[in-house]
Amino acid sequence: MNGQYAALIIALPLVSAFFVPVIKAISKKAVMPFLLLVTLAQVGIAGWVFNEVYTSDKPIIVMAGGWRPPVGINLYIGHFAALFVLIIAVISFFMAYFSIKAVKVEPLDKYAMLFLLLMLGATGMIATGDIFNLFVFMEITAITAYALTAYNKTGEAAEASMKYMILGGIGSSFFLIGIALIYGATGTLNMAQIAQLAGNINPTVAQVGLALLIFGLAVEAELFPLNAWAPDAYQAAPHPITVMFSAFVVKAGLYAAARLLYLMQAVSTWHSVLRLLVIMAVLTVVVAEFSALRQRDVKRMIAYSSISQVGMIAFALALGSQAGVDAGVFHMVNHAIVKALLFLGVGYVGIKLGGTTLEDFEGLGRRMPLTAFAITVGSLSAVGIPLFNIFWSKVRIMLAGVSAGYTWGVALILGASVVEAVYYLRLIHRIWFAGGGERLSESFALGAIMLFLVALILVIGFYPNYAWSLAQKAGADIFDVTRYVSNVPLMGVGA
Amino acid sequence: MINDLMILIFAPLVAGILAWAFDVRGIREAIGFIGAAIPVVILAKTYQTVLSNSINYTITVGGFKLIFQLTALNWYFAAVAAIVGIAMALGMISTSRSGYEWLFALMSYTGVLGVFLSQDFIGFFLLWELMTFASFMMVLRNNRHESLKYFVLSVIGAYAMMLGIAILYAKTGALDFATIRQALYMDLSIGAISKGESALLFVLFLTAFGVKAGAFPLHVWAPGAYSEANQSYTSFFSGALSKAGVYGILLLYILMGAKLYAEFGTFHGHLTFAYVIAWIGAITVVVASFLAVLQEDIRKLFAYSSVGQVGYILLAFGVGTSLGFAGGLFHVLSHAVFKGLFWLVTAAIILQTGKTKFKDMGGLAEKMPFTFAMGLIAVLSLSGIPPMAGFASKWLIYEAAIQAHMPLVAGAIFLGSGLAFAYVVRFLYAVWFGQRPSDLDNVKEAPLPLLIGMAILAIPNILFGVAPGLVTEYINKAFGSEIVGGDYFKLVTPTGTYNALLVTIVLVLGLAIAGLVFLYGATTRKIPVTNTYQSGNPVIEDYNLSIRRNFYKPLAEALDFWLKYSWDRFYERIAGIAEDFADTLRQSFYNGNVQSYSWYLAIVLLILALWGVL
Amino acid sequence: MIHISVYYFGAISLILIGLYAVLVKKNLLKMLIGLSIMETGVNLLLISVGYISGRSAPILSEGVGPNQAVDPIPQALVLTAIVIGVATTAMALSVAIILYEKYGTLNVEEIRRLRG
Amino acid sequence: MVSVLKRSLAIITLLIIGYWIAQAFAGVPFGQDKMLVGQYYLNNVKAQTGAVNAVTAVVVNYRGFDTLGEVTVLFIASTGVGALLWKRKKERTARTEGSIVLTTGTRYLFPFVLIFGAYIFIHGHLTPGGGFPGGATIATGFLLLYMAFIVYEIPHKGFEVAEGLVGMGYVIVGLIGLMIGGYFLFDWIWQTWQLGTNNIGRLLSGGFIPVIYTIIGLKVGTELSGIIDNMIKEEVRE
Repeated sequence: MNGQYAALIIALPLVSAFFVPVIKAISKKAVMPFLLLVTLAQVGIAGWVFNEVYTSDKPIIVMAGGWRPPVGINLYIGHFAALFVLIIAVISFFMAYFSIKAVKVEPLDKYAMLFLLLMLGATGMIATGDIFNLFVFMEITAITAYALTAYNKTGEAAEASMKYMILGGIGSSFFLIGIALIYGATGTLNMAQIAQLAGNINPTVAQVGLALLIFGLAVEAELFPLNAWAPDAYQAAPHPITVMFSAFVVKAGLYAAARLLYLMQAVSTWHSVLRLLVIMAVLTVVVAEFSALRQRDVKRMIAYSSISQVGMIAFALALGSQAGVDAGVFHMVNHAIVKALLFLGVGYVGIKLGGTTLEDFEGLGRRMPLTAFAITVGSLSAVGIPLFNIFWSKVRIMLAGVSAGYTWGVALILGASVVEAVYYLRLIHRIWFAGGGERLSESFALGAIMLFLVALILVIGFYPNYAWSLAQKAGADIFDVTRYVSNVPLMGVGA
Repeated sequence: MINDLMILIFAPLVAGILAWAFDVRGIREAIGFIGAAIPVVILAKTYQTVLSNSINYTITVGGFKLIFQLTALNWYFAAVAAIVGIAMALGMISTSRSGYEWLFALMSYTGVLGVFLSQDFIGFFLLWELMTFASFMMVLRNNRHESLKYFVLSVIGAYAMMLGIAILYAKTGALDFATIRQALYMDLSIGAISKGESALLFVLFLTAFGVKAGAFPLHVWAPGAYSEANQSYTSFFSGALSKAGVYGILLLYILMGAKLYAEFGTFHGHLTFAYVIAWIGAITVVVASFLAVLQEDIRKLFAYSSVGQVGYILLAFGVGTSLGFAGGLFHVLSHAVFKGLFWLVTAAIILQTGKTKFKDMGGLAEKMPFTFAMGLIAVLSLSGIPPMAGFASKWLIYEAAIQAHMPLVAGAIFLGSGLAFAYVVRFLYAVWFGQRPSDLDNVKEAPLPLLIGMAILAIPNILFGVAPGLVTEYINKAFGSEIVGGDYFKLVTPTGTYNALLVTIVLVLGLAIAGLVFLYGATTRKIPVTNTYQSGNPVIEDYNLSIRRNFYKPLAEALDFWLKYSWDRFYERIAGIAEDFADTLRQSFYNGNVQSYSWYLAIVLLILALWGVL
Repeated sequence: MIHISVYYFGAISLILIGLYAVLVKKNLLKMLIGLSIMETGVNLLLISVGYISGRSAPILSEGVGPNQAVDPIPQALVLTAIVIGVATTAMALSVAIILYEKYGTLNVEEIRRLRG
Repeated sequence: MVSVLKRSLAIITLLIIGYWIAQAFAGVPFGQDKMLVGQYYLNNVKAQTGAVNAVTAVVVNYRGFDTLGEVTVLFIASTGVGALLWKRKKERTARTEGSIVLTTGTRYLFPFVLIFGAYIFIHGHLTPGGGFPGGATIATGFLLLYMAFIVYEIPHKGFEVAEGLVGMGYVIVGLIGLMIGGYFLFDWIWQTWQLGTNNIGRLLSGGFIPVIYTIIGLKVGTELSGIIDNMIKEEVRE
């Protein structure tokens, strides 16, 4: 099995998505188990790719159509992509099971198709090595996200989807203008070659092109003024989809922005773009935390908290130092686990008790102890309490932030995380020490998934060495552009 | 290779988790007690080795190298925490209701031990946050508002420290104390850290340690948190956890002392930055003692008194001379011991009577004689009456303050001790003597484990009172120089000596004579409780002062000009403003209209456009 | 003033007109029309980047050699971009149908249940 | 009053943004030969892919991965529209039959429209246009039927399954390339089997381009008609 079979991470979800209508024709009930099976197979392949990349310590370059880049499109599955494709697969597998319980709205076969294609889009965005291909996968993710946000067909869901669509539409159009500029100047679409040529192209074109590319991706990655659609989309989407949004869809956009940012280091005004991104990231953290303070709906509150933590990742990635990128990637991994657990718990409460307002969470400790325990661990970890996983990455980000000279930024973020501690601990008090009720039965399998995520949090919390080494390798994969360019087998192309 | 230090630090946490898991009445108490006892055993075992050299232990976690070290100095702090810890465990055996409390009590115990032993900032910060979180969870169970106030203040402190650590890391590139100390020392010549930055660092670390020690402007969380938590845990909470703050101040001296001296020089002959700490300590002593006197609830009274006493230690360290440090360290031990004893006594009273207000209590001496005796020892020690440890440490602090020519600060100490005596006497009379309300007639003595806990804390009070040389001799070894002279029973300082043995003998003789006179000479008559105060003149209804109800009402009226300004309300208002600001920000920004959202995008594009042109 | 070719000028003004419609028009359908105008503008821009004056379409039949053809890549990209535009518009219209069903209006000012 | 202020503010903002982008595009001179990878394609398209239409070769062969994504995007659109406008029972509510010209015209023209659509995508590698325009033409044929007759509706169950199967066909073609040529979406007909290498410019050439374009044509045709079908029908109120 040579490296090219890694293309299966894209081909498998696609072929199974196309296969779903055939299965529906055979038997309607078989659709969801089929979805479960496919996501399990995806976990298998992603695991194989992860093992392959991390043992051989060399990225897998999948060359579509047999053409060497820049003639053909190549998938660059480096340390970061291998790690994150595995995270996407595992979380999608859990959410596939959760969807069987959580999604009752009718056309389930179409839900399964959209679910698979959302996973495909995020995987594609992370794996691709070509900016136009990145645009296509970004659109796949975006359009599936529009459809899935409006999937419940309630007024709110349609409204949230409409907002996401219009902002996403503007963002992707400007992203395309950016591609037109970069292509006009360099003549190629392959990322590695752009990195080589970025130094000696017309500086204004490069600066405006980079700014537009980052702007387009920033709408997807929920940076401050552009994330107005995010809380509505998280709240209105079906519960499993919210988990996927916060766990990896946002991160795919953020990773793509970081990758493009570091590829075009040679652009003359690179540092001013970085400084702008840092300012936007810090604002994201502060505004999102303050907006979460007096939320009546817990799901929207955790959506704001997720946005603020993504802002923290963006802050770390935009620092422009190797330590910053490593810290950002480590926080991405931790945040994916914690937010998956939190939204899973809140979603499960939403299904069982019919709503996710603060009143529903009163005395949850007695009514659904396992879910309450999961949510408590998730919240404590999100706040950054030691012996949980986010503590380590938060410390890393703070250290990297001040060493990169943004002391004011770190101070603001720390102030915002005090606010975060307040609303999470109010939630914990409401869950355990207020109100009561009789005990409800909780599904065994979902409990198992929650306990697995809790165990993961505690393991990384108590012994973060392995997770940190993964994050360092993945961080180096993004930051070290010369190694990236040398890994890609560029053909000598030119007039 | 799990060596002693790892067992010492993490034994309580493991025991706590086990106790929380096996939530059965008998088992969890036993596990909890063992968890609290292990550190005492290990500390005793390592006493000999610590005096000569230090035990080290390093592990790399998440890319950080955590260094733990047991030297003479932090052995002393750990021992103080261990004594109060074992007493708390015994107290908790009778007062704790669930495994939840055992888990978080022992987790904070691990946090404190870890803070004392860690030699690098990441380990220090990790265990500091763990200690804060665990103590917060103890209070969260009973009262959300107080616990949130406590947590917000301590998290602000912790994050201030985090910022300080990050700045130090950015400047020196290192995280462990030894390298930072070396780098800061070398920095005197290089000057990489400017005056402003070192001032910022000093303020950040001062806030962090000030919050935990309950220094003046940041003390507002103490009354609420101390009175809401499970009483026997509060003995540890105020006895040992506040010492972490004080240890931090000591750390500040060790790490940045030379740098701060170089930057800020001296003021009237005292180190400027130390003078600031001294004055913070002095104000804390005065303010907290005044507030303690006016309290009607037994828990609030002891909470404020605990804040005041820690003020003494801050003040002692603020004096800056080696004698000041010796006095401060001795007071660390004596405060932990007598304050822990007070809280165990309160726990016993509340456990047996269920009352917390002075006006509902009285005449408990007959019913709970052993607890009364313990309370008496604590009273003597706190107010600094000779045979007790409290006197020895306060005496050293006085000596240090006088020697360092700080008259105003010394004045604050005297005022503080006077007020301390005032509220302690009130506690003595209101709770133990006078008429017993009818509903307290069938009150029994406190359960056995609580009594043993109290005894454990009472013995050091007396032992180190009569023979203070034991402690000062250890402190001399810890500092490596002869600070306080004299043998086991006599303390010799440049300006005076204190012969503890002589004083104790004289006191015992005096008591014996008084006992004889009482038994044979004087006749006693029953006196109604109300007229002990007015000495004869009539009692009018609205000004009905008795030992138990608004005993110090006139003082309150005299002070009402100052009482208007309460830092507590000030912080509440800030929190309110912050939340309203959050609300308006959210309403205005996320106003739901997709057109304004598209405008935000257009504005960002505009900024990018203008950014490009500029 | 900077000198740009009239094709760029036309394409960029189309984009601006589209964005203007999104920013100012109240009715949702007009916003969506504005969005598709913007997408058309972007496609035009992409095509005009690839044009080489004096050369013909990149179909290499007898008369047209490799040096007489225009750059084929932007045309391939636009083929994809157009279909993406179609897909987004189709999705937007179906959401608009639901919105009209549930809210009874398409005025963007009134569709504001999710806020704060 | 407010709207005038808002409009003028919008115009000013857009002008500044427009100036900024125009300033950037000034750096990309219009009409000059700035090709890099494009030139390689023009030089080698005939030899490497056998297609005469370089754009089709780029779309299907060189950058085939984009088009795979492209087909997925359209598939998502039709699934999404299907999911969002899903009703338990739907039916057509048109009341007026098309005019005589429309109905007879459709009855005669429909087959030719389909044939013309097929012609477009089969000759994708020779003449301009390809799978997408071909598919769109087929969809217009079905649109004609919808407009002409009030009772006609496409067998959407069948169309959905056809859509799925054809989509799978595309990926399987790619996977066969992976098996035979070792690369996903590898043009094994042209590269390994060397079929049609001698008659470039005539129908039977261009490697697997005609195969893929037929797949895309059918897929786009069924999908767009599916979208039309979903949008036209209304819910049946019991």
